[in-house]
Amino acid sequence: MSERSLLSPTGVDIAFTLLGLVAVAAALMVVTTKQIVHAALWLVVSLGAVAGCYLVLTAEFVAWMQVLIYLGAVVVLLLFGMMLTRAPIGPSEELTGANRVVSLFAALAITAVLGVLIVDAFATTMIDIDGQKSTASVMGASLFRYWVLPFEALSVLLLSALVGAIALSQSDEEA
Amino acid sequence: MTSSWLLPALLVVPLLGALAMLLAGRGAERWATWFGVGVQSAGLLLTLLVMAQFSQTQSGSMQMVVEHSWIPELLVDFRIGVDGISLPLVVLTSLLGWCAAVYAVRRVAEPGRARAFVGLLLLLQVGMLGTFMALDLILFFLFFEVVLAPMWFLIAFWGSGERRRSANTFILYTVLGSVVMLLGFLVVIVETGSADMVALANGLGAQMSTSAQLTAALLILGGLAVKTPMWPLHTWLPDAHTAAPTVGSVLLAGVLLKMGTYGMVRIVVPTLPDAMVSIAPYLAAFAVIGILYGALASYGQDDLKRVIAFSSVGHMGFVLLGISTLSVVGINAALFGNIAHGLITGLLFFVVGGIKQRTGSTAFADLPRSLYASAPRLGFLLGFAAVASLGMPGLAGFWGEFLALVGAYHPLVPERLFYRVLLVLAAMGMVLAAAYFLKVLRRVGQGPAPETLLDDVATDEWLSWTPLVALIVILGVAPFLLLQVTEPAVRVVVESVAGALP
Amino acid sequence: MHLSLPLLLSVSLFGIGVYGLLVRRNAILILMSVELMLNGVNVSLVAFDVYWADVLHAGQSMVIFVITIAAAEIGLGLAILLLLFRARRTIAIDEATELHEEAS
Amino acid sequence: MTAALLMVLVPAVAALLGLLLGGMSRPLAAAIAVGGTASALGVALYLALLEPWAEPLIGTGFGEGTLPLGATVVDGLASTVALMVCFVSLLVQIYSIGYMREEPRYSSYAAFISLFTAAMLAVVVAGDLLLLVIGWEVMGLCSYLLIGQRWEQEEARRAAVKAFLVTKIGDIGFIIGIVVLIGATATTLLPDAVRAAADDPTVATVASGLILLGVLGKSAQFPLHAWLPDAMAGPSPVSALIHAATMVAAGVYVVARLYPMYLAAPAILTAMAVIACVTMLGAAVIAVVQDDLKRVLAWSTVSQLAYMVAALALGARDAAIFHMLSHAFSKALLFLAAGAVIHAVGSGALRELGGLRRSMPVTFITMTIGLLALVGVFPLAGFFSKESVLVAAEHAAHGDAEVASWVGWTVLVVSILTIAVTAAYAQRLWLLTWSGPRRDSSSGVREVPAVMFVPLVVLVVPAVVFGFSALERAWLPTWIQATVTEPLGTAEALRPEVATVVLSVVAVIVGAGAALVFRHRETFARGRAGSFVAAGFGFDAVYQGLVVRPFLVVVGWVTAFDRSAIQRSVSGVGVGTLRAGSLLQRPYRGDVQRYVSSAVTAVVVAIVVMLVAIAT
Repeated sequence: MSERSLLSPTGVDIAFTLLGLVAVAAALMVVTTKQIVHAALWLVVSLGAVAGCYLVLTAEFVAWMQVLIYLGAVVVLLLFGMMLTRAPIGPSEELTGANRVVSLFAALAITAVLGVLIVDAFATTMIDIDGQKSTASVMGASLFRYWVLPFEALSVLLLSALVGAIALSQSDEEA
Repeated sequence: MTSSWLLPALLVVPLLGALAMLLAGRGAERWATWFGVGVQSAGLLLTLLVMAQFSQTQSGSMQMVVEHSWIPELLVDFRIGVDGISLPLVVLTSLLGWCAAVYAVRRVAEPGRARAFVGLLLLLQVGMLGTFMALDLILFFLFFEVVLAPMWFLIAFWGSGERRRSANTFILYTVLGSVVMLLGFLVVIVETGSADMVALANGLGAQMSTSAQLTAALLILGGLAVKTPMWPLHTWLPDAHTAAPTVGSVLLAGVLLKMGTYGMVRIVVPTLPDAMVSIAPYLAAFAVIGILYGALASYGQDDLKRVIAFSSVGHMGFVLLGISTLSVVGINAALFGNIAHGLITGLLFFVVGGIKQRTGSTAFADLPRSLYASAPRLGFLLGFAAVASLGMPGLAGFWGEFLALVGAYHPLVPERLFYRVLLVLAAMGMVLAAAYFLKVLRRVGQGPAPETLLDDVATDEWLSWTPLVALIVILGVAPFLLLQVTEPAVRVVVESVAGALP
Repeated sequence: MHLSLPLLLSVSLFGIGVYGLLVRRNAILILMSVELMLNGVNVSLVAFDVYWADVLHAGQSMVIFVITIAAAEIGLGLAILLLLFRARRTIAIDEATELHEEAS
Repeated sequence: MTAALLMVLVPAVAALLGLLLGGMSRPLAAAIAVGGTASALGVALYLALLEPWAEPLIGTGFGEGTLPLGATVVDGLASTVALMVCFVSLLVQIYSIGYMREEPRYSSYAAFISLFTAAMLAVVVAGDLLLLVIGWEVMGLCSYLLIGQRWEQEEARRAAVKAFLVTKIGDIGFIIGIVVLIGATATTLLPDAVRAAADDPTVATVASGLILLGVLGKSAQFPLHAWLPDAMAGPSPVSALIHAATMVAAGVYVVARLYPMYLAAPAILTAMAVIACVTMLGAAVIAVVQDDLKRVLAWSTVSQLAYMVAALALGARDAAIFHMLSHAFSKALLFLAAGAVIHAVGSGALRELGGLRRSMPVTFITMTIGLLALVGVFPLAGFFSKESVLVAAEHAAHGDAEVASWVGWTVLVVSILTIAVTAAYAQRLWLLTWSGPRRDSSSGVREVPAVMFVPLVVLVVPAVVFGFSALERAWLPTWIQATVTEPLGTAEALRPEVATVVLSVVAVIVGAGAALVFRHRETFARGRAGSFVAAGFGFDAVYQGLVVRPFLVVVGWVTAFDRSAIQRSVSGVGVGTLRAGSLLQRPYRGDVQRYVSSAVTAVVVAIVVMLVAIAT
């Protein structure tokens, strides 16, 4: 693995950067848009771009999971939530609170600190992605060989979350 | 060691009992108190086994030590054991716990809920026993704290009068004390790099610089003095006693107060000898003020429980005086006084609880004047306990006080003349104690015969009180039975101090 | 490929998520912001996994778990929001302040 | 287990049994009480037969190495006094069966008397200072219990508490004295401690002075005498026991027991003599104006005890013990007889008595003998014992004692004056009770039953013949002069001397004559002066002002202080905590997002700080 500077990109780098820019831009739209439904749609774009990033990083299985669960399930769920809570259609000024300056400052500060840290630490580190491929079979083998116990625990967690969600959303008359 | 399972079992049995009460269903309400008696009987049996296994000739060293590494990163180990200083207190705790359980069978205070009541008592038992057996500073602190929560619940839910306020005062005050004590422990641990109480007592603590010792000693003593309670940190005690249910008062006075003075003898005196030598005269002065103040304040109270609470301040003053002499006689006196006070005040609170159950109050104004006539046996027991408490020779209460005076005649610290002045003042406290107890007996016991009789002492009350009465008499006529156990251990403690003397 | 690229993406997503979390009033938007933060972390997990060429695929497995837990979280979160909405006809986060005790 | 310890334990166990089982039936309680005391008397006789005056019997204690307890010493002195204690106690127990026939709480009463006896015996045979303290204090407790036997009456309640507290005040000194003795001599064994203390004048003075305080309390000497007259509120047999066999004798006995130490402290002896003179004459004068049969006798006890204390102060221990024994017999006799009168008439007020001679012949004769013995008329025991004290005073006046000769002269003069006053109050008492017209209240009075008058008759015997035991063959001096603490010397007979005999006979005639002459004059306390004297020279008021009221004031202060100042500091802790809490609570107004902002900022700051720390 030869060392190269940041300013000598390869094709993979360019692909990743483009996808990443899409993800970041879409994410920015998510947190700034004045239409709540748009936010959900921008979220789809952002998360989809991230899934593309995963693909570039050879994490095939994770990418498909991302698409399936986030784009397929979570966003739909969020849209349902908006519908059920009578989210306003069209632009609304009330989506954003009053502490914009404080929030911006905190967010920038943490981004800056972490960013500086990463650039300082990994500016010249390269990933060798050749020959790696985390397909479903590879991940499946890994999950069920080494991570089976947390996996099972997670299934219990999901079940209890399911039960809890049902219990919570029952209407008052039955309780 | 063959009997290494005994001490852990002593802790585990009540702990499991408490857990069982936590998990038990509503149906357990009926047999919960009997279950409590069973568990406490098992505990008492185990304690007797410990006594049988205990080698009296080597009571100066720790026996039946059980040791496990626990949190090595924080220098905390699980280490328990007993020696001549802690064994009598362990026995006292088991005995009083048993008595309380027997008493509770038919007399759970309002509002009932026997499961929770028994569970809390058992949890309390774990904390108290653990405190007396712990050989690690942090472990000691943990058990010390475990006691607080059940006691808070007992006072706040089963108490009477201003129970919430009293319970909160109790918890605030004692937690504040414990925090200060923990700081002191941390100073010791950081300075010496060890939390092992035995190693610290055997010279490791004495290696600390004098200023570090002083800091640690003041912090630890401050925390323990709240619990003892030493004047002027005693103010939580009367309120807590007045509000607490009977068994709560019994255990509070009988065992909890001893944790403070035990901590002084076990930790402060041998671990921080240099500091102790400089602090001792002040401690003695506070002790004697406590003796006189407790007696005078007792006389001025208008509630039986408050009278006894203030008498505890006075009695614990004698214990503190004994400790502050740093002499063999004095510390023996303190340990003896601990046990005697536990038995006598335990009995007093039982009897007063009996009176309260029958008349509904402990305030003089609400009590009928003639207990001797309306319930002769109960009156006799009240008189007996009061007489024992005022320090009648021939009963257990006297020896602790008398030996403390003898110790004060020959303290190990240089300020002899000062101690002799204190000796005279403390002896005056004994007369004042007589004054207020006679006032109580005259006010409560002796009066024209009433129209209605009260129920006299019932069988279950006899069962739960008789061991205390018997032990008060036995220790009164044969004090050496207890002193033989404590003496060698006290010698070890005092030797560690003797090296620190100028 | 540079390691710092995915990491910078990760940090950016995380920071944007934090901003959304702090500034949005609508609870559903806050949930979305949380998802952004989680994705930021996920990206760095995958990146490091690939960087180490981990045999156990610990990073990617962890991402799977995070995604699962996020799904569960969304489910529960929305259930709670629904309850809140039923009770107060609004899900504006700065109006749910019952647990704040009046200064005494 | 030595026989001496057995002698103590038998009545103690009888007391325990009496408390446990006595409630079942009255005969059982009586049997236990009488049986216990009789057994103790048996053991005492057995001990006396071992001739302890030749070779003291020493019993070691239990609990070697820590706090040995239970060591006993039986020498001639202890053996003799133990015999007297058991004898009088037994008679009191028997008498009580009749006297307390109507008493609902007889079983506990009899048990307490047994305990009282046991405690006194513990003091008598104590071979270590701790056993001495136990016996000493338990006696105080028993006196409290028995004086308060009729606690339904306010008078009894007050008297009981007073007796306990006044003696307890003296006991502060006693306890500190014992502590000093133990501390200074490093032993708890009585003979060793006394010998060691006698070699060190400082320790001897301090310890004997402190212990003297306790003695003044127990033996009712000025200024701790005030409890004894009030103790009349107890039943008469109890008074007999307290005034003769137990309580008051204990004080004198303890000084005798620790005598070498006292001899090493002349200052204390002088103080004792002065106290004795004040008490002797003062109490006798008070006795003259009392209007209650038992109160007269009570003040007389105070006065007579002063004789013993005086004798001790003058170095005449044998005379003191002699007088203590002879006084015990006569005073027990007098109190039991007074009890018989009260039992028969129903009152002890002298105004309501009179002319009882015919209706109560046995009581009349025995009480007359008792009074004669008290006054000291030849050949009754009181004559010889009182003369022995006078002889000791005369010797001291000639400089044959540890104290200065003026002390001897003072004691001699005051003693003879007191004899005259004693004769006067005895004569007055006799006249008011037995002669003169019958009062209404005493019509239909009959002699008491046999169980009560037999003890009286039995007590007459020693009251009459005991005096001769100290004469030619010197039995008594031989018995009592040999103790473990002193080397065996030759016993001298306690023989009267002509000069003192003449003086005391004259004093008796003057006193009795004066009482006869003024017998028609109203002698009950009249006017301010009279009631002042009758109330013990107003001493109770002094106590009230100097001790009780200041005590109550201080109690008030402390109680108020505890309620306010400290209480406020405690609630201060609570309020302070809440204030600090609300201050910290201020930024937290329920805006979750602001919380998160601060959390994020804090994290950033923490990271920066850490980075800087690592970098530098």
